[in-house]
Amino acid sequence: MSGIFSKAMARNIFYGGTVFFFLLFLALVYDTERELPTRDNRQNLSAEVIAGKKIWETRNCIGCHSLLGEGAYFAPELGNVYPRRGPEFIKAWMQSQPTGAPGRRQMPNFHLSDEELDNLVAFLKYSSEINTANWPPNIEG
Amino acid sequence: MNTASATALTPAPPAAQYRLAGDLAIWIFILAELLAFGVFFSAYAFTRAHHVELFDAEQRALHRDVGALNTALLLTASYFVVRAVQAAERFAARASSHWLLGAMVCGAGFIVLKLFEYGAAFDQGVSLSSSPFHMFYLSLTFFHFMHVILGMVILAALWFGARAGRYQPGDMNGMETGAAYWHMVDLVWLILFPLVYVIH
Amino acid sequence: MQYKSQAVAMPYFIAAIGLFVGQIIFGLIMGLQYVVGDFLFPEIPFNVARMVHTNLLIVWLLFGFMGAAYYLVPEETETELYSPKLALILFWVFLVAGALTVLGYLFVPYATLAQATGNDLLATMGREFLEQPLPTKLGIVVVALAFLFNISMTMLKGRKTAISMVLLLGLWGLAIFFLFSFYNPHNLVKDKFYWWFVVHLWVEGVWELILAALLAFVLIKVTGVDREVIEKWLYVIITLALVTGIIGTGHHYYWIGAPEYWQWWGSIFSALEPIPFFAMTVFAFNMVNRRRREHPNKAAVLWALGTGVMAFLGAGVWGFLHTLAPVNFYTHGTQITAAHGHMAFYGAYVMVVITIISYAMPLLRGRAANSEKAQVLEMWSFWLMTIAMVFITLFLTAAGILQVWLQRVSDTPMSFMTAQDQVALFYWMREWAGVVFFIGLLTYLASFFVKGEAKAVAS
Amino acid sequence: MHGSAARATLLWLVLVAATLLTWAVGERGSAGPHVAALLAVVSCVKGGMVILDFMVLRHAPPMWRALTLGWLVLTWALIGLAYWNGMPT
Repeated sequence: MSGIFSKAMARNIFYGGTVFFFLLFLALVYDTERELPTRDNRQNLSAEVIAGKKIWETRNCIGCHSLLGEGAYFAPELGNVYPRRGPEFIKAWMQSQPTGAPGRRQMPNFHLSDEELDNLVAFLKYSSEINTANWPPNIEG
Repeated sequence: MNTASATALTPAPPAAQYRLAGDLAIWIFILAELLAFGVFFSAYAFTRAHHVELFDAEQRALHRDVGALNTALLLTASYFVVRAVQAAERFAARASSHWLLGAMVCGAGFIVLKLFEYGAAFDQGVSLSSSPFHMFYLSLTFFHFMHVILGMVILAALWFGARAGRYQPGDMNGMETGAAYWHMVDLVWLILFPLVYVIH
Repeated sequence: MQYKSQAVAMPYFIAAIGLFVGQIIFGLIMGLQYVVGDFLFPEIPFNVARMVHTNLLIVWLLFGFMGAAYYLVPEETETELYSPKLALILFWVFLVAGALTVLGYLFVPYATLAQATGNDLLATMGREFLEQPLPTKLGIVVVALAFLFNISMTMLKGRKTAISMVLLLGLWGLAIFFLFSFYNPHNLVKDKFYWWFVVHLWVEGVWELILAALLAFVLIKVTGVDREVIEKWLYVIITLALVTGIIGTGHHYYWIGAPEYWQWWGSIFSALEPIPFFAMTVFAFNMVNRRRREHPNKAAVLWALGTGVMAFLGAGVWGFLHTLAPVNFYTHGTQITAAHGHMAFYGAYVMVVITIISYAMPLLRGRAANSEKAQVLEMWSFWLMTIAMVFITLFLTAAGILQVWLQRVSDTPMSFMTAQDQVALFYWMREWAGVVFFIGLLTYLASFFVKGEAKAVAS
Repeated sequence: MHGSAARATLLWLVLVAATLLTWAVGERGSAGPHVAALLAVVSCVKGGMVILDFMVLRHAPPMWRALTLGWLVLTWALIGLAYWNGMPT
C-alpha cells in the first residue's frame, strides 16, 4: 500500500480545480475586455459596418469563407480581402456571380443592392483593420 | 494462527515501507500544476533570451524586498504546516490548529504584500499587454497568487478540521493532502522568485 | 433494462442514428463539391450543405446524449424516470423542430429564412455552427431546460452516484453555455470571443464531462470493475480535462483581435490538453484488462476502447499538432483545422454515443447482447468507419500541410484557389475515404437487422 | 514519518537564510552566468528540501521522488539553456 486514493478527495479536487481555473479564466476575460478597445477597431463601427455585418450573417458567408481564419475553408479568407482586392473589385465580383465555369466552385448571386454592397464592403474594411497580431502571414490569407 | 494475526497487526517498520503523504488524487493534480508552471517558467526564460535588455531593465524595477519577504513568509507558512502535521500525528489537535492559524497569518501577509506590489505596478501602467516582461511577470505571479488564495482556503478547511479533532494518527489523509498542496505553492515560488525577480 | 422508463431512450437513439446518416450524406456532397465545384449548384450550394452537415451532427449528438441520459440516469439513481411522458413529448418537439430547421435551410434562401424567423428582432444567425433561426435556438433552450428538469428531478429522488452527478453537471453546462449563442454584438471581435464560450466550452469543456461519464458507465457495466475504482478515476480525468481545457480556450484567441498574451496562456494550457485524453485511453484499457466478467456484448467493449484511442488521437494528438501559437499562425483556418475537427468529433463524441447505443440498444430490445452474427457485423462497421476516418484525417492533413506551404509559408504565396487546385488529389482521396465511411455506416445500420441466436438477459 | 520538530526548524532556518542570500545577490545587482548558476543551485537545494522533507517524498515510492525532483532539475535546466541562449556572443 503506497498511499490513499479516495473518491471523496478526487471529487473535492475536481470541484475545487474547476472553480479555480474558471475564475482564472474569468480574470483573463476581464482583462481582455479592458484591453479590447485598443485592438478591436470599435471606433470604426459605423452604421454601415453594422448593417454590413448583418448582411454577412444573413447570407451565411461563413458557410464557405473564413473571416479572421474562422469559418469554412471552401473559399478564400475575407478578413483581409479589402486590402487584397479593394472595394470595387469586391462589389464587381459579388455582382458577377456565379461564374458558371464548368467544374469550378460556384458562389451564389445574392442580388444585393448598391447600398447593401457598400455596407458589406464597409464591414470588410472594418474587419481588415482589427489588430490580429499580424495574422494572416501574407496577403493571400 | 496467533502468530499470523499478531504479524498482521504489527505495522511494518516505516523505513522499509514507501508511502505517499496525501491522497493520490492531489498528487496527480500537483503534477499537472507543476507541469503547467514548468512550461510557463521555460516560456519566460526563452522569451527573455530574445529581449534580454528589456527583461533586465524591467526586472530591476520590481520590488525585490517585497519578493524576498514574501518568500520568507511562504517558507514560514510551510514550516508551520509541517509543525501542524507533526502535532496532529501526536494527538495534539489544539496545537495543530494553532500552527495552522500561524500558517494562515503568513499566507495572509503574502497576499497583502502582493496586493501592495500589484497596486504600485498598476499605478506605473504595468499590464498584461504593456511589455513581454510585464506579461510574464503578471501572468506568473498572478497565477501563483491565485494558488496562494486557494491554499488559504485549504488551510482554513484544515484548521476547522483540526479544531474538530478530525485528524489523528491513522486518519491523516485530509491533513496530509492539504499540506502537500500548500508545499507545492511554496515550491513553485522558490523558482519564481529568483527567476523573475533576481536572475539577469 | 432494469427500469421501465429507460425505454424512452430508444426513440432518441433511433433518431440519432437516422440523423447521423443524413449528416454523412451531406458530408459526401460537400466532399465532392470540393473537387467538382458545381456539383448540385445552385440547388444545394456548399454553405447550405455545410450548415446541414454540421447542424445535423450537433443535433444527433444531442439526441444521443439525451437518450444516454434517459437510459443511464434511472439505472444509476435506481428509480424510474421522473416523467417518461415528458421525455417522449420533448423527443417529438426536438425532432420536428430539427427537421423543420433543416428543411428551412434546404428550401428557403437563408436571408429569407432569417427575415421570416425574427432575426431582425434579435440577430443571432449566420455564425458558424450557430446558424439556427431564433425559434430553433429558443426551442433548444426550452427542450434542454425541460429535459434537465426531468433528469434533475429523477436524480433528486434517487441514489446520487458520481457518474450521474458528472453527467448532470455536463448537461447543465451544455445548456448554460448555449445561452451565449444569443449574444451577438456588432463588434466582431467580441462576437467571436464569446462565440467560443459556446463552441470551445462545449467540446473541450462540459461535453467532456458527458463523454467521461458515459464511458465510465459502460465500463462499469461491461467490465464489472468496482464502481469505486472507476468513479475516482472519472473524477481525476475530468479534473485534468477542465484544468487544461478552460484556459485552453485561449488557443482560439490568437488571431481574432484579442490581446496577445492569449498566445502564451492558450499555448501552454492547450499543450496540456492531450493529457486527460491519454489518461482516458489508459483508463479504458486498464479497466478492460482488469475485468471481472466477460460481457457478452463484445461490440460495446470495442466501441468503448475505440473511443479512448480515437479521442486521444483526434482531440489530443491532432489538436496538439497545431495548437501552439507559432504553428497556428500558419495553420489557422486551413485544412489542418478540418482534419482535427473530423477526427476529434468522431473519436470523442460520435464514438461515445455509439458506445452507449451499442451497449444499451440490445438491452432495450430485451437481450443482453446481440447475436454473434450481428456483433461481428457491428465490429466490421467499427473498423470500416474508424479506419476510414483515420484516412480522411490523414488526407486532410496532407492537403492542409500542402496548402500551408503553398499559400502561407512560400516566398511567392499562391492565391487560395490556385493552392486548392494543387491539393485536389488529396480531396479526391478524402472523398473516397468518405465513401468507405458511409459503407461502414450502412454496415452499422444493417447490424441492427441481423437475426440470429440472441444472448439472453443475464439473470 | 513526518520527522522531528527540531529537524523541521533547522530546515526552516536554512531555507530562510538561503532566501536572504538570494535577496542579497539581487540587491548587489550581480549578474552573469556564475551568479545565475549559483541562484539556480540555491533554488534547487531549497526546492529539494521542500520536496523531500516538507512534502515527505523522502518516504514516497521512488517514482514520485523521481517525478518531482526531476521536474525541479528539468525546469532549471531549461531555464539555464534559455539563459545561455540569450547571452551576448
